[in-house]
Amino acid sequence: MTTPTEPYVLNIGPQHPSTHGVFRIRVVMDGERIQDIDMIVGYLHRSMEKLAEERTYTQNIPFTDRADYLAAMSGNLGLCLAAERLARVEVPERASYLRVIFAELQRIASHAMANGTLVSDAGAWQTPLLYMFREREKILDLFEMTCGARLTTNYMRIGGVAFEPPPEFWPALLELVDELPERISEYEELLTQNEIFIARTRDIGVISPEDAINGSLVGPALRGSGVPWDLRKAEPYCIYDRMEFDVPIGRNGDVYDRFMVRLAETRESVKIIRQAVENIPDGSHKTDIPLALRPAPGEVYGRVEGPRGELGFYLVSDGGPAPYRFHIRAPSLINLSLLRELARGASLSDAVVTLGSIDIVVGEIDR
Amino acid sequence: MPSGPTQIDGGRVANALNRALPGIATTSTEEWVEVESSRLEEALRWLHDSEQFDAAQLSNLCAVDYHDHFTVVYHLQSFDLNQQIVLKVRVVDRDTPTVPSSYPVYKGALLQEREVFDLMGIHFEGHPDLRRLFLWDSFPGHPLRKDFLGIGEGLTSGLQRFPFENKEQPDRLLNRENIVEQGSQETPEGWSGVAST
Amino acid sequence: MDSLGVVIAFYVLSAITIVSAASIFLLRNLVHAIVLLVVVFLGMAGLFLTLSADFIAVAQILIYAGAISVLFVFAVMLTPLASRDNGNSLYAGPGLLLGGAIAAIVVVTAFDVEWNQLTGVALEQRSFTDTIEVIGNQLLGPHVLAFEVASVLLLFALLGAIVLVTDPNNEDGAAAEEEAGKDTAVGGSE
Amino acid sequence: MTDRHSELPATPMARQIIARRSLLDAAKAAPVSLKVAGSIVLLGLLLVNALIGFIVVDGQLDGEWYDFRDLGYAMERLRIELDEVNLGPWLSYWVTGLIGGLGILSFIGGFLLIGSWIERRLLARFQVRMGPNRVGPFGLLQPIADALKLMQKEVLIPMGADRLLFFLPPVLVFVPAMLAWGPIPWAPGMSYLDINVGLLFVVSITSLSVLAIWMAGWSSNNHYALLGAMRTVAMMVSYEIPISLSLIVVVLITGSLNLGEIVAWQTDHNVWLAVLLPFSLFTFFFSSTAEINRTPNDIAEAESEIVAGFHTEYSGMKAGLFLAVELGNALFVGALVATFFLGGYGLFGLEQWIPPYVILAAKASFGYFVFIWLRSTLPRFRIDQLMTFAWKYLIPLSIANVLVVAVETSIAARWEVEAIFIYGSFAVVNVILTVIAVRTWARVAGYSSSFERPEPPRVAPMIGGLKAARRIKAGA
Repeated sequence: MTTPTEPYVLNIGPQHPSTHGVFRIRVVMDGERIQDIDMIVGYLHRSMEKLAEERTYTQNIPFTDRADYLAAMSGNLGLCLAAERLARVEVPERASYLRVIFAELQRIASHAMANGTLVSDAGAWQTPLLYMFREREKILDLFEMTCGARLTTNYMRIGGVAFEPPPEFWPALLELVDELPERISEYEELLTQNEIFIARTRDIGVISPEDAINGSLVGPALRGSGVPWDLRKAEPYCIYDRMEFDVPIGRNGDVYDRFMVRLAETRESVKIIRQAVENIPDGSHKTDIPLALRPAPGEVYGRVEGPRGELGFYLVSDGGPAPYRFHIRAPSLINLSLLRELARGASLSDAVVTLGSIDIVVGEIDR
Repeated sequence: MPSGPTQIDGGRVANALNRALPGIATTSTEEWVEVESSRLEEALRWLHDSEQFDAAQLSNLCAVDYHDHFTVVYHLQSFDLNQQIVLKVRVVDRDTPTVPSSYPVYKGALLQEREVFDLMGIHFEGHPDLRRLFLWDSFPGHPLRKDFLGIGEGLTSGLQRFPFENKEQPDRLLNRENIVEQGSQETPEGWSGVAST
Repeated sequence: MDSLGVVIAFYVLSAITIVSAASIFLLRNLVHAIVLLVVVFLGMAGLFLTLSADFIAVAQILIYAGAISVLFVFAVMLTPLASRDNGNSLYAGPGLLLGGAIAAIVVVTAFDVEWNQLTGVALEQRSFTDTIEVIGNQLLGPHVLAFEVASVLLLFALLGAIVLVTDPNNEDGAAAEEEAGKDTAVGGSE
Repeated sequence: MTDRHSELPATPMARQIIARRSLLDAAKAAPVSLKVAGSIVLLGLLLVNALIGFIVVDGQLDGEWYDFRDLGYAMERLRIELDEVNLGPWLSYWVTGLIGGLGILSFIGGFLLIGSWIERRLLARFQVRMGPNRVGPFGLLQPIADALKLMQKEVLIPMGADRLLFFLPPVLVFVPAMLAWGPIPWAPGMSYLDINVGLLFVVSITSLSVLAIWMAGWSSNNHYALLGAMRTVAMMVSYEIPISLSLIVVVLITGSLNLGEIVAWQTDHNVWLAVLLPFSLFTFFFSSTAEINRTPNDIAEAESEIVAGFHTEYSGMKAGLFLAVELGNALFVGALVATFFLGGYGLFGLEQWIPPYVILAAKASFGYFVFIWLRSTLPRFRIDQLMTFAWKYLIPLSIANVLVVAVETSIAARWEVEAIFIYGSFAVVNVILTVIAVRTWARVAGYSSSFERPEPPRVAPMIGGLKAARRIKAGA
């Protein structure tokens, strides 16, 4: 005998603690089980791709800050690399090192945020989040020292980086690099052995490697499913080919694996930063480029491994100072392709945790 | 030479495609290959299944408006072979441009096709849930089209000339030492505001 | 029943109980009816208190106001919204008959029992201090058989409820239950 | 903050953090005259305390109306005095009842004010931040500012809400929370409601709040609220069973339902029931977290899932009442744990020196502290995990626990040895049995060790796609 129950619609968002921004999901629920979901995005749409068509390549760099506002440096790097490839601009070696240092710092900060909010979604009342914020604050302090901004850094330029870091930057960075492995071990101790956390994340939101690849997942979501794919290894940009680091991959493709992959990646990032700081050469931090860069007509798809995965920039030039077409391949948006299939049949609590493990940034979804 | 380090020659892809599915690839350069729009799904499925190309993931899907036609660009990624294929489809019809959906082959096209439909107005036939993604349903027009809002006869969006450029010396370098001299640049008042084609 | 306070309490509680009980079947909103039902239970508990039956009063609150009402809550919440209406009068006739019969029994009993032996001094002696002991001794002494029979009955009711909600033909239900078991907090058999 | 950073505060925020002073710094920076005056006051207090201690030990206070260790004597005296006025028994009844009620209410009210500050400060400490420190000294006036803000806020009633049922719950949830404090014994003669069915009274009164919460959730006309309310109802009904079963064990051992006698039993035998009944303590505490919606069982108001649960739609002081009740309930559970398992007001003879109600308040506050600790540490269970835990684990084990303790009680009643040997052996046996039973039952009910130690992520030896993934998986 089954009791007939009425499905009802639950409107999660646009303002909701666990949607991480103005992201709305309309959920059809049967009791605690989700029958169907419908994502409604666009509350933060700023038509960046259209606006970018009327701005020069350098003027477009701030858009990348605001797209993925938790990983501004990676966005900057992606656009600069794509534009440099399009305009055939050579970058000084020191600038490449600085770019890698800042991109990896940004990855640590972003992963700290992602993991913290994931544990917060699982119900730990903000303690892990705030612990991870502690390190993120220090990284943002380093950004502030260097370029004056904490969140929307606008630091990288086509042909290099905007500023040479101040002298006090290097000791502070070394100190942070020294203490970070300890901190990461602390989180591992705090969370990875926690019975409740494991019960909430193990075997929840499982994505098979086949689905992950076919569903266009990238980044930690893809690696959590066990696919060993990292653009830093596969298509090394900047100076990643000279760095020694590992690519951690998950075992089951569940929420726990995605969490652990992120945690392990921060460790690798620390390694990369340490190597970069040791080997950074002297020299100029940028090359001179024309005020209005006019690349030859053509197109380019430049991509970097951002904290959320493959962050691509598809630029089409018609020979003018502004890109003819400027498209951001937003990993946050495309990683959501599988959300509907994951959420169907799951309970509300699981869906929330799964969404947290995919790690979306609404600024990047909507652009 | 293809612009991406792992991007493979479009001509190679075109040859292989034409051998397997005769007449499917219409144009190709060393960067990309263009296929016939009606047989897109066939081409994608063949690339997805072939051992030689193994296009496992649709990593990027976007569309470009070239005034007289649209081009839908597919960036296909093979992980095992570590190579990238750029596939293009040309759509000439401006009123109801229609392309077969790639969703049956790649689930990751779900939201990307919705985005292209929303912003560029290209219909994807066979998409299970083709609605606007970012904008509301009653939004007039498709903003990423070059003629959106109809700026004027012969005028389109885009930047022809950077307003602060020095007219006489367009290749002036930008760096810290090179401080902009007074009067050497065009003022915003002197800038017409809209570029003309 | 000597003190004025007790008399006032009796009348006030009786009024509350009767008015709420009457409102239950006059109200059309089932949710309001449940809330009033709880008021009835609490009023009854108060009436028991005026009779120095503290154990019964507390048990009344615990079982009826705390547990039985929750059962009704679940029943109402599982009712489809459209039929969540107290206006059904299909059972009005039989209900009235049954109610009348029960009322008659109560009235007859009330007049038949020698109430006097438990009032006044006798009631004073049976103070609050030993009610539980007396009840316990009675239940596990002379009335142990009835006590055990009642518990067996309850056990069978429990089993019956489980049998009723488990559908052997419904594979989905079994699978769902298995799945639920797999996702448990510290469970999760491999 | 390391030395280099403190020398070189690079950013405004770092400078601000360094500039914050602690309580110790304030004391160090005080002028010498203030320090001297403070020391004199402290010394005077010590002297007065020594004097009081002398009187106490001397036995001069025992049972007198001015015995400040047990305010019950004063009440008794007051009652006798009032009875002599010859205005009828109602006078003494009402006056003492009012005084006692006001006493309890003012204690809880005071705690509600200070408690939210304590909770926020402690949580902040757990979370490496400062906590409220702007309003008043050390932020002590923050709760008052909060209350003022809540009172000023508009009380919104959502469209389509059942107005009467929406209005009632904040009140109805407050009443049982206050009533339940009645039977708690604060000192041997100091219990507001010294009834024989005290334990049952507590259980039954606390079970009433279910309905208020359900009313709040249903009448809000909001799916979040309804979901939260139904979660609460299901959870509370489930967890009342383990609570009752764990308390039955207490009754079995002590032989009384009267809270005062339960405490007296522990004081007499010089043992805390926590030692004798570790499993009951755990069951009671864990189930109580479900009953009062605290972490890890706060699924009824899981803010990451259903915003605020049943009180999503409440605003202003109505929401404030819900929050206050939640806070007061945490303290109440602390008091109950203290009474049942931690020796109540007794502290191995120290209650002769320290007023027993202070001891009880300290123990209750300790329970409250543990709740805060849990809140800042643990994630949240899912509803089905929680229900499974109650029905599959806690209830069977609790029943077994009742059986074991019943056997032990009958042994204790028949075996004529020194009480210390009996209860000492019981303590040892119960601790061992608890550990064994919990482990065995966990295995029986399907607990697997993979949940204990999940493996860390692999390191990818190569880069690739599906084939590489399969190869890595097969190779490992």
